[in-house]
Amino acid sequence: MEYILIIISAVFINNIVLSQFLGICPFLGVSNKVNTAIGMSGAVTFVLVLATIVTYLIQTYVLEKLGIGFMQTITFILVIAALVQMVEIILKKISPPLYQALGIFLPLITTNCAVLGVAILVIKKDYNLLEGVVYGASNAIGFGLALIILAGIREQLDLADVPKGMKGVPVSLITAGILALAFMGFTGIVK
Amino acid sequence: MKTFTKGGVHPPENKLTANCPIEYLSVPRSVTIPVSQHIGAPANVIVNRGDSVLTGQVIAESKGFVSAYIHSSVSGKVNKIDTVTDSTGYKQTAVFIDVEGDEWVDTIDRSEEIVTESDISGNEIVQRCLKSGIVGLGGATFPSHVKLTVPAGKKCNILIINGVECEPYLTSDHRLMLERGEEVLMGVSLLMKALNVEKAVVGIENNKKDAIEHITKLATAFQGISVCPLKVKYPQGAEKQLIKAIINREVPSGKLPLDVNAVVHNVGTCFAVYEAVLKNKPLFERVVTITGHSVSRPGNYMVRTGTPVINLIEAAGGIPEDTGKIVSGGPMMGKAICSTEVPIVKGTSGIVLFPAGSSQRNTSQPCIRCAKCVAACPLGLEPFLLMTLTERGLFERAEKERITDCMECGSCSFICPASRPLLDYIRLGKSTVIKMARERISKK
Amino acid sequence: MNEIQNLTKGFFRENPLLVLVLGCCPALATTSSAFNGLGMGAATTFVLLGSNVVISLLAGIIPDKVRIPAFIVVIASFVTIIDLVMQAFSPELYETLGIFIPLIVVNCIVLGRAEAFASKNRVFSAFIDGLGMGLGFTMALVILGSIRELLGSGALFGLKFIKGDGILVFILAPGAFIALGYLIALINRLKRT
Amino acid sequence: MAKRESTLKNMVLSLSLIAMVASACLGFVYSVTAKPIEMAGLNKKLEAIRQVVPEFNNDPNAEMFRLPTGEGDSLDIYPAKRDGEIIGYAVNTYTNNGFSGYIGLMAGFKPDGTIINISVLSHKETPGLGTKMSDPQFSDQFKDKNPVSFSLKVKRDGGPVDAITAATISSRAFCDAVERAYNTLQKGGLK
Amino acid sequence: MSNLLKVSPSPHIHGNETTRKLMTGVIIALMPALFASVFYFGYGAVIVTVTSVVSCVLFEYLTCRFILHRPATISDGSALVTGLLLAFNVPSNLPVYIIIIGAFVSVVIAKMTFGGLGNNPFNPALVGRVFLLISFPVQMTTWPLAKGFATGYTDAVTGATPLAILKEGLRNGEPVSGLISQIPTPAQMFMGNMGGSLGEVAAVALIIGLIYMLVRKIITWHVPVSVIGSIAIFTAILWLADPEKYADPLFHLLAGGVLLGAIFMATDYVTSPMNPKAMIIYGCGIGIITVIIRVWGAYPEGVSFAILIMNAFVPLMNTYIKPKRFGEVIKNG
Ligand SMILES: Cc1cc2nc3c(=O)[nH]c(=O)nc-3n(C[C@H](O)[C@H](O)[C@H](O)COP(=O)(O)O)c2cc1C
Ligand SMILES: Cc1cc2nc3c(=O)[nH]c(=O)nc-3n(C[C@H](O)[C@H](O)[C@H](O)COP(=O)(O)O)c2cc1C
Ligand SMILES: Cc1cc2nc3c(=O)[nH]c(=O)nc-3n(C[C@H](O)[C@H](O)[C@H](O)COP(=O)(O)O)c2cc1C
Ligand SMILES: Cc1cc2nc3c(=O)[nH]c(=O)nc-3n(C[C@H](O)[C@H](O)[C@H](O)CO)c2cc1C
Ligand code: SF4
Ligand code: SF4
Ligand code: SF4
Ligand code: SF4
Ligand code: FES
Repeated sequence: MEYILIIISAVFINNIVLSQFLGICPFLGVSNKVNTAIGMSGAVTFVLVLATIVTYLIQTYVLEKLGIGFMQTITFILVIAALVQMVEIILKKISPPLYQALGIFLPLITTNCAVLGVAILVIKKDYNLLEGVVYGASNAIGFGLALIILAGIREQLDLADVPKGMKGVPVSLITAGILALAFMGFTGIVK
Repeated sequence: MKTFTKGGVHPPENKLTANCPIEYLSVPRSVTIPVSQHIGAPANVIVNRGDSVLTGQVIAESKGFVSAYIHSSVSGKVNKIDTVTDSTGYKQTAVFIDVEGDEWVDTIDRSEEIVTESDISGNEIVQRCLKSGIVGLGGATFPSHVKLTVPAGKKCNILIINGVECEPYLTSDHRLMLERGEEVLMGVSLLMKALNVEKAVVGIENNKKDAIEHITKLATAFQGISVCPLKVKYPQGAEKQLIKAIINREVPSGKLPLDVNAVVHNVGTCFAVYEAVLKNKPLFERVVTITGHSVSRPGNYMVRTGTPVINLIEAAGGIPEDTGKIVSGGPMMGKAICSTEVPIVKGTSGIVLFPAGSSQRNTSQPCIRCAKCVAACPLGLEPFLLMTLTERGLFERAEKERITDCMECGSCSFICPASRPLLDYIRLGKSTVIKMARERISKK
Repeated sequence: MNEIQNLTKGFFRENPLLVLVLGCCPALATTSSAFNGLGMGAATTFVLLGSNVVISLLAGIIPDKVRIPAFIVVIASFVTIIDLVMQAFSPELYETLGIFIPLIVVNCIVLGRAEAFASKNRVFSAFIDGLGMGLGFTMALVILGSIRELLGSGALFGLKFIKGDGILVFILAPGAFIALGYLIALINRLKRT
Repeated sequence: MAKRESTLKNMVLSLSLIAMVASACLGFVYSVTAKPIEMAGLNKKLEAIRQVVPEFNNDPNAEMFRLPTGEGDSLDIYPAKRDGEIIGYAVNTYTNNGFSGYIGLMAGFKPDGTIINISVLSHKETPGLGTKMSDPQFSDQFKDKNPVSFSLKVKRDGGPVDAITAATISSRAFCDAVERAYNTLQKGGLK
Repeated sequence: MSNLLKVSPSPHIHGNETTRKLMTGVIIALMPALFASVFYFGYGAVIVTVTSVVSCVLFEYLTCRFILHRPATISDGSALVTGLLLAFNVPSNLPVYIIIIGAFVSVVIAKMTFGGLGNNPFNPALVGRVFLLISFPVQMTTWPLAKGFATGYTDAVTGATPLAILKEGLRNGEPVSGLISQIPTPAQMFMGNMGGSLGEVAAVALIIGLIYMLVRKIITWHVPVSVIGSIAIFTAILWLADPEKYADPLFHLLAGGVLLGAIFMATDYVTSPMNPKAMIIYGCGIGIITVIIRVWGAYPEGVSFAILIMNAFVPLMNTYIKPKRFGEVIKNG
């Protein structure tokens, strides 16, 4: 039950993009086409789950053991960067089709604050490893949900008559705003 | 009552001439006979300037399998062989003949008597259709002998006769069924024989109750022919919709009726087949409806092909003052013609005159996504999307959305509350997509 | 390049947030008031300045292949410094800015300037560039924060102008998106004329 | 500017050098800020205590003790003394019944149980609604009231407290937290 | 003569429907509910409706004229419909300045920003309403008592909506049976004698509107039926499982904005799917989300949110759920 609450909360109520403001750049940048949005969501899910596991282990077994919690930022970002590199290399080797699908998104993910943000939040929220993984995965799903919805809307807007100055980023932001407004309806389902 | 399930619209019927018996239009002083009155290769002219011709004489020969013979509809002298702008607006070759008397080729049986017996073979029937220049009179003018030649491996087990006449205003098929019912049914039995089928069904919309009654009565005398009354809905006359309505089979996208073991022929075609096979008369005249709200004497006329439209209009009382648009064919699928001199051809089922007031289209407004066009499209397409994709030049997507399925019935444009020119754009997109597909194939 | 232009480009022509649309996450998350925006802007400017200077100095000795990891280490160090300093001396602001302080490390503005400018220019230019970009970003955050604070609670830098509440949405998530959307649209329009 | 050649040796060398210098710097900054950071946390608590009890001259933080609530947990009590004499208790109390769950308060009581003042430590209530519990307009209602005669209930539930408009739930939770503090003090037998 | 002939492609006739006629149809369909609300809430209803309609139309005009520099599009009547529906979704004692803000959000932010009629992904009136609900929670949830013209515009006497009574009661641990006495009877709710937004109260008037729109073929049955049906089924399951914790389906259908939403708001052409299959999925989505919010969420009412959330999925549905094509060949059976 606890896990279900974590999932619902992360996907709908405290959606990582629409309410926590993490991962806005890929949200705006990779939402032109539904297909790319789906690819990106897959890549983010993959990296996010891996990153939460690794950073969790590093935090508990290295940083805390050595009492150097202040090195969190610097170690996490390096670990994530290395991880993404590694995933890229491994994927290329063992599953070329998956690499074809996710490959182009991987470099984008290093500088995606969603990954680092979630890694830090898992520590802040005092989750255990399993909870952390569930939290990471559901945030990735929440990210994917928001991204794919926006991509759908933007594909439709491409065929619409959006005023010149509003095209692109502005209209995407306003769509996101209204989406955030709509998602506020889920307030209170999980305390 | 049966009808097709998907889409369709119900425009006001306006069958003003439903009670006007067919009259013979007097032979004009000169005729212009285009060599391409059918789908397929244009016929090959075999007469020369100055030649004398008889009514019913071959003046152009079929060139290839999908093509048709053309016969002179009058007797007289060939004045010239030149280009003419036909009702579709394209220029094509035509034979211009100055009329002298009305002398028919003597093999034609001109008696009034109805021939009800024949022992002619199926093959012979197809040959006669070919030689007599029979093409589909339902609008598409597809050479009938082609449709009667069932390719190896395919089978036809039902013949469907199209007496639907779903276009508003037009009544030529209606009158033909009422006045020449027996001949039509004879034609049907000939086609059954040619196709070697046991069963034929005549589909007639319920706004022609008299025709339903009449044909039903007559059909009792014929083996295997029945009548199927249909709910009034446009475009029920389109063959895929008619097949769906009558025998509930769906012709797959890009396939022919034969793929569901059916063949469709129009009642006018049946009449022409009758005359060709049993009276030896080639196809050089047909019933044409002339109508419009301000036309003083609308009616149905038997018209020789090549007759200028103006002659028909004159017979109906001349061009009304307020005329703004003249349409060859019905208001849903017909072509607006730019000159009253264009000749009436095998495919001309009617001439409709619209007053200036109603000839103007409403200005196009933004699409409100009401989905009425989607609901109206009998083929389950999304006209609003096809139009937008064409507008933005996204032809690959248009192809994926099956723009080439569109049969140009016009239901979408008719229904759109924002008066968007949906079909205009779809036509454009369709032709571009077809061109692209051709290039793809030729590249391979 | 002219150093004055170098300084001012970040304000309008190449404003990192409003024109290049970088650093959206902190811009949306930390601008519920003008003051918070200012705090975030200052922290980012500090990191930008520090990393630009150090990276410009180190550029000559870092091998090309490990360039990015090296930059990240430098940036992350500055981020950690500002993180600790704020925690020590401005705990309240630190609390409201939350995880967006450590997240400066992934802010594309910082890495972007390091890669595109600092590593290729002299220290002084890099310093000016960092200052300009940082102040431009700060300005954008303050503008966005002011709009949201003014509309959302009828106040500016905590100074109340109206009795009661404003239009609450503006201090919540949806208002952040909407306000930034129109701000960027406005800049687009100004750019065109 | 000339790029240095990327041999393995100088790559490893330069990276470790940078990392070492960075760690050293961070270690230094950490050692400098560690004290102020701790103080900052403490100051916040002291500030809250100062707000809810009269001026004192002891160190309430050092003299902090815990009392059980009777619900399986305990509250932190900070005694405020002037010249060795108890002039009040600041109780770090909480409730989980807020609109969004947890609300933490610091409630100050006179030794006879009369409420002196209350300040809000942490909460996640809705801006504009629940947040109004920090406004003096609401919390001043409790000043100088003794729960013996002043039942800690909102008007809707038959008590004397004027709830915040459209935020009865937060108001109710606020009362609940104060009541928990009061009861705990009473049970602890403090005078 | 012949050169005066108009040559245009087929079809040469056009059905009689126009955008303006459709919008007028919706306005006519809304009239019974408007009369009912004036009957129950008096002058307040009139003031709110007039303010909302006038400001919606005005904002659309001003945006077209001065910002977008396009011809004004107010004559199509869609701004009027938005104005009416915005008014229908707020309490009848809402201060004028709040209504004007709502109209601005509806028309300028939710509609014109995306290019005006036909382009907006979200229902404008609902964006306005939810924006107000979150920005002005106090004013937006203070309902006047339904006392006809005895209800003053700024009447201080307020009554809760049946849904709010239920939510508050359940939150305090009371069983449904204990709350029944505070809730109007189904017959009262059907006729509209309860607290609520000005247009949502009279079920009977809304149903008359529905019938009119169905007969005039302005809308099809798919959306209203699937919204109402899915709410009825979902709440019936909950109710059968525990009638003391969950209210009965009839209550859920009559209380609050289900009918207004299902009939007038979920059916908005622009923001709903464009083929029957997708419409039904969309309708069921709205129904299910509505019940989830009502039963488990913080808000007593969830219809507006549910419609907006499903609006967000409409483009995806339009892309991935296609109408059944004629003669579709099913690959390999
Ligand atoms: C390219 C083409 C090939 C056709 N081939 C055949 C055929 O082999 N057999 C047949 O019975 N009909 C054939 N048809 C005729 C169609 O089935 C149909 O009767 C004709 O196109 C007129 O239909 P319509 O008026 O509904 O458009 C063909 C039509 C076209 C356009
Ligand atoms: C939209 C549309 C409407 C049609 N309506 C009729 C009609 O009312 N009557 C008819 O005989 N043919 C109609 N046709 C033509 C038929 O599809 C078909 O070509 C014809 O019945 C075949 O017979 P034929 O080859 O003897 O002409 C229509 C075609 C289309 C595309
Ligand atoms: C989005 C939202 C946020 C809310 N936030 C709070 C809150 O923080 N505190 C609170 O007591 N009530 C809050 N409420 C209101 C409660 O749901 C409930 O309606 C209210 O407390 C009932 O009490 P009233 O009688 O004071 O209106 C909120 C409601 C909504 C819709
Ligand atoms: C059946 C129907 C329902 C409508 N419902 C709404 C509505 O709920 N909200 C609204 O703002 N406009 C509504 N409109 C008006 C118009 O379609 C709407 O403003 C568009 O979304 C504007 O692009 C409706 C129109 C029709 C025809
Ligand atoms: S014209 Fe084409 S798209 Fe339009 S309704 Fe007919 S078949 Fe469908
Ligand atoms: S492609 Fe065009 S011209 Fe050819 S059959 Fe189809 S509709 Fe007729
Ligand atoms: S009928 Fe017209 S307005 Fe309606 S969806 Fe189709 S194109 Fe758009
Ligand atoms: S770092 Fe990248 S993801 Fe973060 S704000 Fe900058 S552009 Fe966006
Ligand atoms: S700042 Fe870009 S993803 Fe967060």
